[in-house]
Amino acid sequence: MDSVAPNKFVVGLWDHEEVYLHAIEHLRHKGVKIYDSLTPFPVHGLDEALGMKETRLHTAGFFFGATGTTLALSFMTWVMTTNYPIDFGGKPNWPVPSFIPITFELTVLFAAWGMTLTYLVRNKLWPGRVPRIYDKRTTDDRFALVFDAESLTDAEINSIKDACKKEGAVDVKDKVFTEAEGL
Amino acid sequence: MTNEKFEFTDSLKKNLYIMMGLGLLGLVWVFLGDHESNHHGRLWSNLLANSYYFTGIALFGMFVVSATQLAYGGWQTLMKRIFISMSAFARIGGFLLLLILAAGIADVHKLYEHVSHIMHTGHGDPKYSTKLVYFASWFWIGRVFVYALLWATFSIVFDRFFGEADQSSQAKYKKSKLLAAAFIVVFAVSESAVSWDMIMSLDPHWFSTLFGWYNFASYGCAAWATSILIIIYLKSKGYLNQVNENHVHDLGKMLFGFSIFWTYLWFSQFMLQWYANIPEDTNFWVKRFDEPYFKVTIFGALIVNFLFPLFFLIKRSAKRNFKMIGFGAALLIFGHYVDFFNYTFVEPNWNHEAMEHGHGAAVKSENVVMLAEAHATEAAHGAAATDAVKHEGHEASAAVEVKHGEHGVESKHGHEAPVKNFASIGIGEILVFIGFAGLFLFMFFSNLSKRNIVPEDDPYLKESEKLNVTWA
Amino acid sequence: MTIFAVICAGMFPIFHMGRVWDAPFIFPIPNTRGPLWVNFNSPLLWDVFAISTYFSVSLLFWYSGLMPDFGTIRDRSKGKIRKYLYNLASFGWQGSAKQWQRFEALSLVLAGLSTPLVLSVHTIVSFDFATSVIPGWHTTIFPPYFVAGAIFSGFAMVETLMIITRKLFKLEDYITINHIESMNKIIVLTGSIVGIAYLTELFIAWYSGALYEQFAFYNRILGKYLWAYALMMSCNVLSPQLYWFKRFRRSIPVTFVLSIFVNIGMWFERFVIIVTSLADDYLVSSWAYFSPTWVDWGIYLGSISVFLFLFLLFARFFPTIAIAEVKAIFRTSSEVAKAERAKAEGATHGGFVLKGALDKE
Amino acid sequence: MILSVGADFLGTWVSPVEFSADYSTNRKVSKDKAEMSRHIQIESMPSITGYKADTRISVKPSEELSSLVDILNVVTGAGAAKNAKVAKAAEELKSAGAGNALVVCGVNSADAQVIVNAINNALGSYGSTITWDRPYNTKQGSDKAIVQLAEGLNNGSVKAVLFLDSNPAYSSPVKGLAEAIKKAELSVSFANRADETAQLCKYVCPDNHWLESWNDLEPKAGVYNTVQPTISKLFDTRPIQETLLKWSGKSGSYYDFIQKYWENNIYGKQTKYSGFWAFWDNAVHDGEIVVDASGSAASFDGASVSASVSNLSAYVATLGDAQVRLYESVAIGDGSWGDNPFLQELPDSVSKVAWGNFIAVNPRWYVKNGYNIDPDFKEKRYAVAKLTVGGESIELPVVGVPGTPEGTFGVALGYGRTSPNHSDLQVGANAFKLLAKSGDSFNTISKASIAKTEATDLVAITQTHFNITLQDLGGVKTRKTVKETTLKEYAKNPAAGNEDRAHIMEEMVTLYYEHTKPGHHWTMVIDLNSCDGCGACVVACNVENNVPVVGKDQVIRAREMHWLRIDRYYTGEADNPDVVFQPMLCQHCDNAPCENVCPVAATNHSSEGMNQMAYNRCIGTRYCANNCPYKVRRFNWYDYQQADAFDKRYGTSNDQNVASEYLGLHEPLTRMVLNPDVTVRSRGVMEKCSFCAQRLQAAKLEAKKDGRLLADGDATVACQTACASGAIVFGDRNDKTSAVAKLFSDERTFGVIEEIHTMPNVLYQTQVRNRDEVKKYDIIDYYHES
Repeated sequence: MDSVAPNKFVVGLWDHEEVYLHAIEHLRHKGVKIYDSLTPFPVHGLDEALGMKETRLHTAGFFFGATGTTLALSFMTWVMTTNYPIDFGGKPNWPVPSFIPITFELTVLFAAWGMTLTYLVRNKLWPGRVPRIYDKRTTDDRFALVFDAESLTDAEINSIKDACKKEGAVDVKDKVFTEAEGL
Repeated sequence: MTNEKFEFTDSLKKNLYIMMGLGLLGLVWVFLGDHESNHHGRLWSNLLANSYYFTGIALFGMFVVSATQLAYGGWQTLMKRIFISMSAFARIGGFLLLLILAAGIADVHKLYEHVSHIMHTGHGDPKYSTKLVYFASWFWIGRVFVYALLWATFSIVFDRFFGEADQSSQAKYKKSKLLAAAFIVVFAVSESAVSWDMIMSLDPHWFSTLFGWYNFASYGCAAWATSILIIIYLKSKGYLNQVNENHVHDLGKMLFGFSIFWTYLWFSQFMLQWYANIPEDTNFWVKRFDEPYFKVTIFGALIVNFLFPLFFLIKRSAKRNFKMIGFGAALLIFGHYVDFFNYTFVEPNWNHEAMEHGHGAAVKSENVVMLAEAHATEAAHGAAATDAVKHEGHEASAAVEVKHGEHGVESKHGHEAPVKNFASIGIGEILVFIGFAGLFLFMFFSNLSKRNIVPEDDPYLKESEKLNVTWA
Repeated sequence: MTIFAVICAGMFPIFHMGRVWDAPFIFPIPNTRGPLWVNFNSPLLWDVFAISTYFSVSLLFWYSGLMPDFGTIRDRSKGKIRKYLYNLASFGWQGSAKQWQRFEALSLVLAGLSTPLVLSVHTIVSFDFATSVIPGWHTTIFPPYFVAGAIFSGFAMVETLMIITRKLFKLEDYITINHIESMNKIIVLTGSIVGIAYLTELFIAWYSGALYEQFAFYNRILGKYLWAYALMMSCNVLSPQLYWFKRFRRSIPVTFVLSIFVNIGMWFERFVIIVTSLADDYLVSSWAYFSPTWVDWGIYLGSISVFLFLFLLFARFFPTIAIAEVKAIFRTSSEVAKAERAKAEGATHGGFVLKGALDKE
Repeated sequence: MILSVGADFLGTWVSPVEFSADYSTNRKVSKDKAEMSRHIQIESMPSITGYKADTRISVKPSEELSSLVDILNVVTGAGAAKNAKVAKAAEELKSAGAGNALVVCGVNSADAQVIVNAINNALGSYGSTITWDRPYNTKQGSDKAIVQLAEGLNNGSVKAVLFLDSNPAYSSPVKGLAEAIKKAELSVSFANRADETAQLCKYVCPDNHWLESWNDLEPKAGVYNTVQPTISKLFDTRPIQETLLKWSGKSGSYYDFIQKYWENNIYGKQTKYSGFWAFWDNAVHDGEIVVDASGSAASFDGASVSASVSNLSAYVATLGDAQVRLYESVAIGDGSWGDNPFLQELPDSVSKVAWGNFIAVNPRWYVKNGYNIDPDFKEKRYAVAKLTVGGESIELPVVGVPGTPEGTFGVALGYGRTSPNHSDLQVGANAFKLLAKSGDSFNTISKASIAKTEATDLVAITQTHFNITLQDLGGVKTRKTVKETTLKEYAKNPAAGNEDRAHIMEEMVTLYYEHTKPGHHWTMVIDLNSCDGCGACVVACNVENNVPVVGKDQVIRAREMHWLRIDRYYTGEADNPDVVFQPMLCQHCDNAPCENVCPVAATNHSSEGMNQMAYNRCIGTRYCANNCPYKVRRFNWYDYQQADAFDKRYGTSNDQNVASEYLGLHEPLTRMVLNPDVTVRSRGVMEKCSFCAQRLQAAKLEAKKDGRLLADGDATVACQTACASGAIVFGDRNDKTSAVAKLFSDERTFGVIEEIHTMPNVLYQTQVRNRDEVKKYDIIDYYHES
């Protein structure tokens, strides 16, 4: 999304995901620029249809996890051997088997929290965020495509609308947001 | 193209004969290379390790079929008969074990020497009272015979049942579930029991409740890896065209999962015994950690069987590339073989009998001296006083001191001290392994060549063909 | 359910602390007494990490999955306050393609992390016992067997709650008898695994010849706690065997009753492990018999109440079914979808596949 | 060769502490000296002396008396013995040789003692095992006199009565004595607390506590002690002696009086010091002056023996089948300290019952007669029976005590006090009233009848009976918690009874490296052969370490706080078992299972081999207690000692609750008993034996001040100092010359459950019995036999 968000949109609504996916492919083939696509559930094949890049969230997760592993092992080693070595029941001061459970837990903890926070930041989700609702039914049973109408001429808008209808959209409408109305 | 039949070519046969020949050569090798006083322990422990390992793989083949059948699995249908043919070895594996056991009881070799030692002299020691019952010869042999019989029967029944045409009928399908459930029950009991009877009994002092599961995980890994290698081979020969990287990917996932499961069990077993540090548990580990060779192979096997899958098999690309997954599968088969061979209880024990005698003599003759010498805390104290620094860095322990004491006593009493009390993996071992692999494959291929590789009328075939592994 | 159960589970160690006001000592935080950290050898400390990780990761998994559903509710709810609150809860969810893509990635990895996490938590709980030297506790089979037991009792508990919820909220079309049957199969499987583990323990204790170990199990099955052992065995191992019969697997009353049996049995498993082992351990001089006080009963009943309270709150205000996920599945796996697809593909294998193996054999 | 007939000389008879020390010198064996005295005990009610004996002959109370006649007959050759076992013992006495044997008897009957004298005379004990130079001045009470007092008060011939250190209203069996005291024109009690007698007196003139006043003593002829005050008076009291001085119109303090007395009477008897002041200062400093024995030789007058024999036989004939044997328990004794909670909480050595008395019966009889209401000891609930002796009866719970013959009912004296100001201290029933008069004395043996009631009662018993052999699983297996052998075996093999240790040590492997103990390595070795289970160490530990008393209710819940307990194990024959006492305290394991599991590192191992507790750090998860194989860790369920900010801040009601319910150390006077060197523990923390860390530290500082190395014996622990028989040896194992280092490598030494690699620093030595027969292990499980 651009840094300055447009306020004027055309919204096309579909009621069946297969038709929807075909529509996207055809529209993109025609060179129509899709501003956003909203679905009530994750639609398989949508990423490819929209030509989105693979998310790098996994990689981030791996690095978060690795951080947790390293931190856990090095901290416990430091405490038990350097900072405050104590004899517990005759156990070695570097009891590696004892470290494994906590190391594992911290790996998971770091990976999970790191990924989730990254996910929220990247998706711009936070409590109190006011989202732009293009159509209420996009979280229910409608698949929407949003086109940026601000920079388009009326003719272009109409052609998009026509194309949508041709591709099986059940509804096509204009949507205008005021400046203050959400992201 | 579903109606394809495997053709067991002469050249393949020839190759397998060569492998088996190499195995025989290996047996001769270990036989000759063996120290006389060890009662050919090396030969027999090679036989035991390989028989057990390959029987486990064979049984696991049936387990896979049963489990997927029960769980309405569809993805494996194309490969179903691969697993069934893998189980062909189970028809002889159990009897090989029976042979080894019978030979042991008949005193041909000394693998189970300390058990028979207990049977002869252990009546006084209450610790052995239950073993007198459990290892009574007829009971012991009888048990293994029952397992062998059950496995062979199931292998034949599975082969017939799933090999027949017309898999699609409702009645047949229902019956297959019953068969699968029956096998799972038999398998669950017999695989645990055989791990106690054949492997855990090598060291009659030691016990671990986890042991059966651990064995299961170990040859489970090996079985998945074997199936991957076989499928890659068959595809290279032009069979199994519908099997694609999606199927191999799924097998790779199972291999990965079982590797992690195996590690989990390895860790659980080791950690708990390490933590409690009760001698009845730890004598097992101390015995092995005393030998640097086993230290290397134990942790080496851990690296191969855990770290390698963790970093290598976790990747989607690795699981979908035949060359890479093939390499991984081969490595894991080897890793678990090493695990079984060295670490899992077979080899380290094979001349333990000599050490046992050393023990007995020491206790009987010089009670007082032993008490003074073997007092762990005392001994460790002495060591600590002489070289405290050494102790910090090493796993040196009271145990080491005690051990040295024993060896001293042993040689003093004129027992023939073994040149080395373990066998490392040498050429002989590798040759025997190859031989067993040849036998396994020979049985596999001759079974596979009997009918279509793909069960063409299985109701789930379509699902298997359409398999598309999206994630991970 | 996990979250509320973990809340209860986390509360118990705290209840049982002698000095609950010093509970922060269990975290490795620098303190006024100099560099005195915690004992990383202690399984109880592992538990601290395991339970808190388990709790927070479950929370993340649960909540990240709820966000789109809150968005759905927001868009369907009337009234400004409700709208505002559900929007707050949904973190401003829109459902754009990129959001969904990341959502999928996140939930996959969280699921991937949660699976070993569940294993690890139950493993570490089993370590609490198995690392010790107490006969009856120190046994290596505990980790996998606790995990199997957790799946076993977890499924039973879900069934108990689900059958009630399903009835009350009229979710019969969503949670079908086939789901219940599948769960019952898992129960018979894990119940049998647990049963095999019990027998393995018994056998190895006998086999080992180790005096204390042998006695612990001898005492367990024949001693003064025979009643608890018998209860555990019959509820956990014998009663699920009914599920070998299809008639019982598909019967809701049977399922409900058996799920309660299993819950009781698993509770008694812990009772048997803890109480029989501690009551009669090494020194005969300190053998005793456990008799709970009203405090023990109170804490026990209280924890059940807390759990039910939280669960009912959840059921009242939050969606009990993952809406977005179910929608996705309906499109591909529902009866209608399957029939459509089969028609489109002209499947050759007749009604057999059409009906769906999962649904009807 | 010692033969005791019903005399509990290690527990309660005459001077038990002294006797324990003397007795144990001849009972310690070592490789160099594989010999010990032989001790036979003939008794009805089991006592620690009987349990310690090499051979214990269990007889009914009447047979205690008749066995004296048997012994006399055998020893003098005058006739045959009725009881074969007794006859055998008497033969042994005879063959011990002149001057090598001693017979003692604890029966309060002149006739019995005459016969004992006759036996000793016949054995040639006079002048060898019995000397007359230092007769005891203690225990000179007279049954006759108290009866006369009662008569005198009743008929008005006695008009005034003063009570000092006596409490006859409680402890005298004379009927109507209390009423009689009230009749006196003048009655004064000098008791420093309102005991039963003081409550009846017209005047109470409280004496000082003995720590507040000067005094002198002569416990044995020629042994003089001084007592000096250690604290100033807490209350408005006056020493009795000064009171009497004042009343008799004399001036001056009692100190001056004593000094004058010593100058005139004792100074002259000694030759060590010249000059009275040197003598006096040293006497006060040392506390004791022993002057040359001046005892007169005595000879035995055999004239009354035949009369005594016939008297005794006649009395025995009246006793019937059911007999009561009254005895003193080691903890409470005659009950004069019955208001001391430390003693009440100390479990009786024999029965392990604390807080109250009970009727001790034969376990088989117990099962047969329907008292076995809880065979698994699920609850510590016992059936109550009514025991009647000569018209007086008491109701008490019935407890099976192995070694009690059938038809014998033992009841401890010293309970049932009514005067202590705390209801928890008013436990048990007063058995003094069951003492039956025979001749001029009150006898502890009499005819009785017993009847079961419907009532039940909870008994604070700390150790019940379980069978520890596993016969059903293929061969008898027994936990070697304690180890025993006979002297004969020991002479042949110093490791006798401890043979399995060689095997244990051989298998003692570890996966850990050793943590070095470069300085001291504190170790304790306890000789089971010397330990007679008296419990002095337990009380010493309680007092030294501020161990709280928790009260009967909490003891029933097994929440007693004793850092040191004495475990009692039965082996051998079911009806007349062998007993081994084993003091069980924190074993300070070098590989301690408890230390591993503490999440907050509150318990860990010191470089001196001690398992230490940081109470401040402890959060009370109790995980360590679960993991302790010895179950020696104790948890503070309440704030027993007002150590806890939590209760002070939030829990005033709980405070009061604890104070009233659990005899807590909350009120200022009681808190004076606390040792300032030892921290008091907050509620909610674990505590356990610390090896008296404060005493070790003090010893180290003392040595440091002197600029020397710590010598063996400088550092002592409280239990060790209290042990009269020297069973506990403590010291530094790293000091190879120390006593403990030598014992550590002795063949008799073993650790309890050391096969699980705990590496305990508290070790034990096998019990050795001087007798021929080796008893087989037998199952003592009356409670499940049909």
